[in-house]
Amino acid sequence: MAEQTRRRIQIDPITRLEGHGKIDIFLDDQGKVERAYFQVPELRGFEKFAEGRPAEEMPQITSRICGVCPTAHHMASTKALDSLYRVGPPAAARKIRELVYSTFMTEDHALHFYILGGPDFVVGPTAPAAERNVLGVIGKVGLEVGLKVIGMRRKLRDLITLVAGKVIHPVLGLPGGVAKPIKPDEQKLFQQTAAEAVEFAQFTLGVFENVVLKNSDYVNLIVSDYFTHRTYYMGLVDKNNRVNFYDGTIRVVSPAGKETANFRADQYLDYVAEHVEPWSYVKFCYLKQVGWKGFVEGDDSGVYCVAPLARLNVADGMATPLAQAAYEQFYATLGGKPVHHTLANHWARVIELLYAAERMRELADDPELTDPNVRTLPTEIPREGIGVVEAPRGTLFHHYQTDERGVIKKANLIVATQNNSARIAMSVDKAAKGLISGAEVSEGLLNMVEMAFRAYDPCHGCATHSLPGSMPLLVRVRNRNGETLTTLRRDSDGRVHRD
Amino acid sequence: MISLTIDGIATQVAEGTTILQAAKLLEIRIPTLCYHPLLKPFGACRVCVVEVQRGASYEVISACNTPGREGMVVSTDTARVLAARRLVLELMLARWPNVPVLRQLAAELGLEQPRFTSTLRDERPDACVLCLRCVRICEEVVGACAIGYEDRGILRRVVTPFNQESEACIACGACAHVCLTRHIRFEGEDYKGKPAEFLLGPNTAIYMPTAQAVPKVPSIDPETCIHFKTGGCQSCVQVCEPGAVNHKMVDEEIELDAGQVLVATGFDLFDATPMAQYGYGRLDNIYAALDIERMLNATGPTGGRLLLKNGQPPRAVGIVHCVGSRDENHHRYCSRVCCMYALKFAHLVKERCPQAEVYNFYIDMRAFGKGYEEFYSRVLHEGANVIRGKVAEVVQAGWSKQEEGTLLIRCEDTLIGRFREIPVDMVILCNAIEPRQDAGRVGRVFGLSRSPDGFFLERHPKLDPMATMTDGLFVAGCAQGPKDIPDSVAQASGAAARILATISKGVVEIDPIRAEIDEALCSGCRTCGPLCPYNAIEYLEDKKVSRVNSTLCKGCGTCVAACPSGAITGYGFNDAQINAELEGILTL
Amino acid sequence: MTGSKPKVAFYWCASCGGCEEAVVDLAEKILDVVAAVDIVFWPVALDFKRKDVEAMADGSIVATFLNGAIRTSEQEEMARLLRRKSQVLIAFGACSHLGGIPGLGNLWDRAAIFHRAYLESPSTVNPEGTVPQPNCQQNGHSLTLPVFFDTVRSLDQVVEVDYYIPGCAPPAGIIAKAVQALLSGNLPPKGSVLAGDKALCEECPRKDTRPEKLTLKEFKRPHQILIDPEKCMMAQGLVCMGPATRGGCESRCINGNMPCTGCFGPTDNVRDYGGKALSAIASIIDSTDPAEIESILAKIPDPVGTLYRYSLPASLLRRKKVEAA
Amino acid sequence: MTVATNGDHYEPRIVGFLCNWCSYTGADLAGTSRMKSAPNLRIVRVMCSGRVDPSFILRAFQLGADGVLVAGCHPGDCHYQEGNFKALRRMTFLKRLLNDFGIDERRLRLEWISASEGEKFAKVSTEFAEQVRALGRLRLEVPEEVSAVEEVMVS
Repeated sequence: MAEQTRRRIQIDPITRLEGHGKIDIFLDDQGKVERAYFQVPELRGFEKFAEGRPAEEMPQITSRICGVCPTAHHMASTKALDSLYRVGPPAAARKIRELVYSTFMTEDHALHFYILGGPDFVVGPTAPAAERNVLGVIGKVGLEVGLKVIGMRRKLRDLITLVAGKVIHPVLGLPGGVAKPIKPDEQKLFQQTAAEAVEFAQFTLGVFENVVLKNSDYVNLIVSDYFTHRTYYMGLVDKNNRVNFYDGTIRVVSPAGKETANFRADQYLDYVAEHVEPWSYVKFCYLKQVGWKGFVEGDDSGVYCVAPLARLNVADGMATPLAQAAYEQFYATLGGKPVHHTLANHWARVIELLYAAERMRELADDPELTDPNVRTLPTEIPREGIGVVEAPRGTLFHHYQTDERGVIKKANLIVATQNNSARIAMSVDKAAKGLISGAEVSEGLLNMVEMAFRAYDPCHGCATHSLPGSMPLLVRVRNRNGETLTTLRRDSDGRVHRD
Repeated sequence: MISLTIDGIATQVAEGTTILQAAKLLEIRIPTLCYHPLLKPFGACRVCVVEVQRGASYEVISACNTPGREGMVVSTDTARVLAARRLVLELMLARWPNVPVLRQLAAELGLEQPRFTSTLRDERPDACVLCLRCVRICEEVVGACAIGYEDRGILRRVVTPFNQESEACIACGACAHVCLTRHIRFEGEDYKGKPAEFLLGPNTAIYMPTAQAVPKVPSIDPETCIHFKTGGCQSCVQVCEPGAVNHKMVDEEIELDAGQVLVATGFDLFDATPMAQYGYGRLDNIYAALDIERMLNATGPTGGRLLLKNGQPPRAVGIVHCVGSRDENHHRYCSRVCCMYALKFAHLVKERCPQAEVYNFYIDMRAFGKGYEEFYSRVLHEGANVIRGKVAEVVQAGWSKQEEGTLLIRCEDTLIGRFREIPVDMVILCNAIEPRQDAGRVGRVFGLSRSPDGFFLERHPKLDPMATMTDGLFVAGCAQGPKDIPDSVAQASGAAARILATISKGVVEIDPIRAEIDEALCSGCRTCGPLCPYNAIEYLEDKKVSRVNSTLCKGCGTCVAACPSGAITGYGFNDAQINAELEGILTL
Repeated sequence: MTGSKPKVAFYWCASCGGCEEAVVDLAEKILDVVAAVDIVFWPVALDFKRKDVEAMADGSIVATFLNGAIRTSEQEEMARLLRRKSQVLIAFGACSHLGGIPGLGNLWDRAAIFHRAYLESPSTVNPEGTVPQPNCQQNGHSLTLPVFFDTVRSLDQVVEVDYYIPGCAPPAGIIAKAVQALLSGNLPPKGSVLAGDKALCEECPRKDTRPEKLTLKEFKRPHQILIDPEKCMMAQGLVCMGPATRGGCESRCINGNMPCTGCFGPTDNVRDYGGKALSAIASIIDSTDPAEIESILAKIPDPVGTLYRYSLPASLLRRKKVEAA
Repeated sequence: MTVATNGDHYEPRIVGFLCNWCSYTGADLAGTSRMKSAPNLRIVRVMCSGRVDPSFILRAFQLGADGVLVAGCHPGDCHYQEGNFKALRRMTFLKRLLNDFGIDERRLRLEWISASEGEKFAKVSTEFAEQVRALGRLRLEVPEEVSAVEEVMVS
């Protein structure tokens, strides 16, 4: 039957996704891509097993959604508890939270730039895979820089450990405050490290400029159509519409860049909706008011985008001077707001890194930081609470309903990358359609396809696990019956074989 | 010492000894009236006069209040002395002609009729002769000073203050006790010698608790004793030669450290009152076993005679066995001793009132034990009637005059298979032995469990009948279950022997069932500490771990179950053993 | 990376990635590790490398560090394959050691979890009631997903495990020691947990502030009191799992001024973590009146979530009773 | 003993943890007094109900027990003064845990049976057996899902 001649390519797995990502590419008789499916093959069901747990345990339980950005979940959850018990943290506690959060953002963004996403550019998209990893980066920028990166990361994470007990799954947050105050000598450490962090962020921005922006190929790649989608953008902004990670209102801009919504966390259900597909465990978020029109871009499709690029697109600027400067350069270079190029996320991320470091420094210098009063004991009967933060990978919602004892009856979580899942699927589809034709599959193609989603620093349930480059990849070209026509395999050492 | 001569006998007496006392020592009698050994010499009656030689001259003086002097020569029966005494009595008789003591003394002195008569002549035999012993004892000994005298000379009279009923009087009866003429009498006097149960409390301050009291020593009843009322008296102290009387003694709680305890708290007698059909406490002449024991006791209220309420001996006596024993509604067990004491009653009734008919109503005759069966047949030979059948009820007969006061025992005679009504005039109920009503509390104090009948539970009914579940704790006698005296003695001696065995051995063997903490695993969390009822778990500050003191540990295993890191092993019942047991019983 | 160096693999199943981060947190040391061994797989691509793995001789991997619980058919298959190919299989982190927090899913089954996630959640718009399928046809294309099990299992419930590295996530110290032991080859007996065997109290900085005879009339929850930063958590009425939990975590939560929740699991002598913890907690209740005991215990709102926060699948009962369909 | 697999009729398997001093002696008494009681009870003797580690009970259920009876001395009568109170506290907590596991708390029963209460022992064990019978067989098997694996083993 005619079916027989139709073919199917399976890229399985792809990295940096919870469980692992999986791409199924179906070709028609001409070998043109009919449709590429981006699948997430795992679910852990936190929404369900949160039920019955005491609310005050949620910051610790939900942080287990992600060991890379536990602090994001921890904070979103803690803020949900504030609203649950209708209690606000004392000034010092609020500052400690944001300080820890900024420290975390700095560390996490740095991680991605140097260890996860960055290598594609620092070392180069077409460089042999074996070099396209942190070691490659070190090779490129020098060992002492590598050590600097690792050292910086360690210092930042040690600071979080100092205040939050654990850096992986902190125990800091409680409704109406934090578990313990910051001591003066601890503040000193923060001040020193914050200063280093700012210097480090500037250095990183420098690296990006030298390595990426000075290289027209890269810039062309960034702006190439393969990696461009005209979608909505969502992100958290302060009252001056400046980027903020910890608190504020959620702003949405259209593909044309004009504000279409600006809402409080507790209104999220009016704006955000999730769509289910039978072929993936991840749900696909879209703007409720625009509606789900499938995996398509444009003003009429509810598909939207979060994370660094989106945050910059929705904001009117950065709240700190150095970041603000970088912000302006960003749009000047990429031709005004909004920027729709997925790969621009890398640049945006470095700008956010700088902002996070600056914000960290501001808070570290705050005299109020060491105030011992860091708890407001809750007195209200708990009912419902919603919390939001900007996780490194996007807007993160925690929503709890409890009984009068404060035991969870219902929980709803919209995890950062989930917001992006539709657009990631589209990116993969687009890249595949644009790059693949016929059975001939080149090694470059594979990385291109990877880059299409890696730029999002995707993290469904935020599981980003690997030193990149050493990622083996297999593409099989098979017919419908699963009989393999061609197999292209790239080993962890990056060499490509054809069986 | 001083030396003097009385009636020609030379003697030596202590300084300050009166002539009267000195004479007593020589057993020379000098008559007295107002003198009383417990009282200070008063010299009022002058009956005790004697003659004392003074160089050439002689002097007549009273002996009761004249101390002897060195070289004194006393005569007690010279003509002059006797003349003096006669005169004294003559004058007294003139006033109180009919008082026995005076008349008797007069007779001794060969005096028939006084030559004089008195204007204050008082013919009463119990007239007051003004010896004032009453007033003096009330003041000197009792210390109550409730009575005194008024006026003087021949008009002197013994009175209470202002002739009012005296507040100060403690009704001790001392005045009556010393009164020469029974002019003063004590109302309680009539009760003297009546058995205890007819009085409220003992009738004398010093008494024997019971006739067969062991040890047989009297005790002082502070309620009655004068000393405890007035602080005076203590006459008993003066008269008790071994000086055994001690008013200072007080009740005290004594704490003893005992390594072993023998619980022999005995039993309660079943109260038959609720068994209305037997009429105990409702009808006359129906007695419980112990009432009869008391009545038949030689020291009892009737001096051991068996009497009806009306003071007559019974003509027919019914003895009811198994009252409250072997009874679904009360105690299902057999009290074991009743049959035999019921037969003993039958025997005693026959002995005390040979003419009386005796009926024993029994379910089964349980004459177990050495010589018991023989005793049973002996009682049968003595003519006791035994009827096999449980008594249905005891009712008042009395529908005709002559039957008044008699009782009817209704029962079924299961041997002849007939219903019978037997008239008796006395019924004896053989009440069951039952656990003391506070046995539960005692049990809790000692950690003793109890068997279904409520008596203390022995470790093993056959192999270990006197030990209990708790080491060092033993039971004996009816506390452990109904038994007669020989059995109780046997069990108690056995228990005592067991106790002594441990003591003499000097070491105690403890069960190997114990808990032990592995210091290599103990995190020192101290969860176990507060759980140990024996404080056997100590926390070692230096090592920062806990340790079980194996001599204190009793092996209950509570700490083992609680140890959150499984660092405690319960020997004999460790986790592995119990889990293996579980697997065993559940893989069937 | 030349093959001469010992081949080491990292794989992850139902986990959060924290264990990976923990490895990266070896920081400078990571470079030594990378230098010392040949990392043949880092947690990603084992599935599709199956052919290569199968091609390898059994046991040709010196050691595999596997984190995450077993939640899907694919994870189970991976675990089996890796077991076959590795000389030493190490359950890395609370999830593979005991089931971990995802193990709380055992209080429900697939249907309930799917229902909540794909049908019931307030933000979900799903009129057709679509739920993900192991096999589905999408406009003529047949797509597959791994089967989502009703029950989460710890690694040793699927394959034989040689060693365990406890913790959520394991602290760098313990990982470094384990790697050391592995490279040096002097390993403890098979089946050991590569950490001390004393409960947390042993190393707790607040150890000396626990009263020798502590009994409680009331339990507190962390948000209800101002937690004294010096005093024993239990003494403050908080339910601290420290006494029941294996030490070696450097008292991280205690230093964060929050009670231990038990991520290191039980000590060697304890078979059922929650059962023992329950026994210890209940034992120190200061009451003999049933009603009062009830009300005191009512202050602990979530027994199973408190006693088996990380160890439900590894517990004796393993999961909530499956209602007969 | 045979255990019918169909839910409606079966012989419940019941584990009884009896304290040595009261309940076990009570059970002994029931026996020596030739009292009738349900044969379903399988007895584990412990020195004191305070020795009963909740883990034993979980283990019993895991091994297929349909009910567990824990019996100790009456309050105040404990041979070890208050071990039975420790049992009371633990069982109270354990019942809540069992509920969380979907196990009807009536499958765990705590009773005070003194050495003298042979009758009570017989009564309780019979009653309890009936109750557990009524509750039906407790099935705790974790569903075997490996079969599912093969089906998705598409490369």
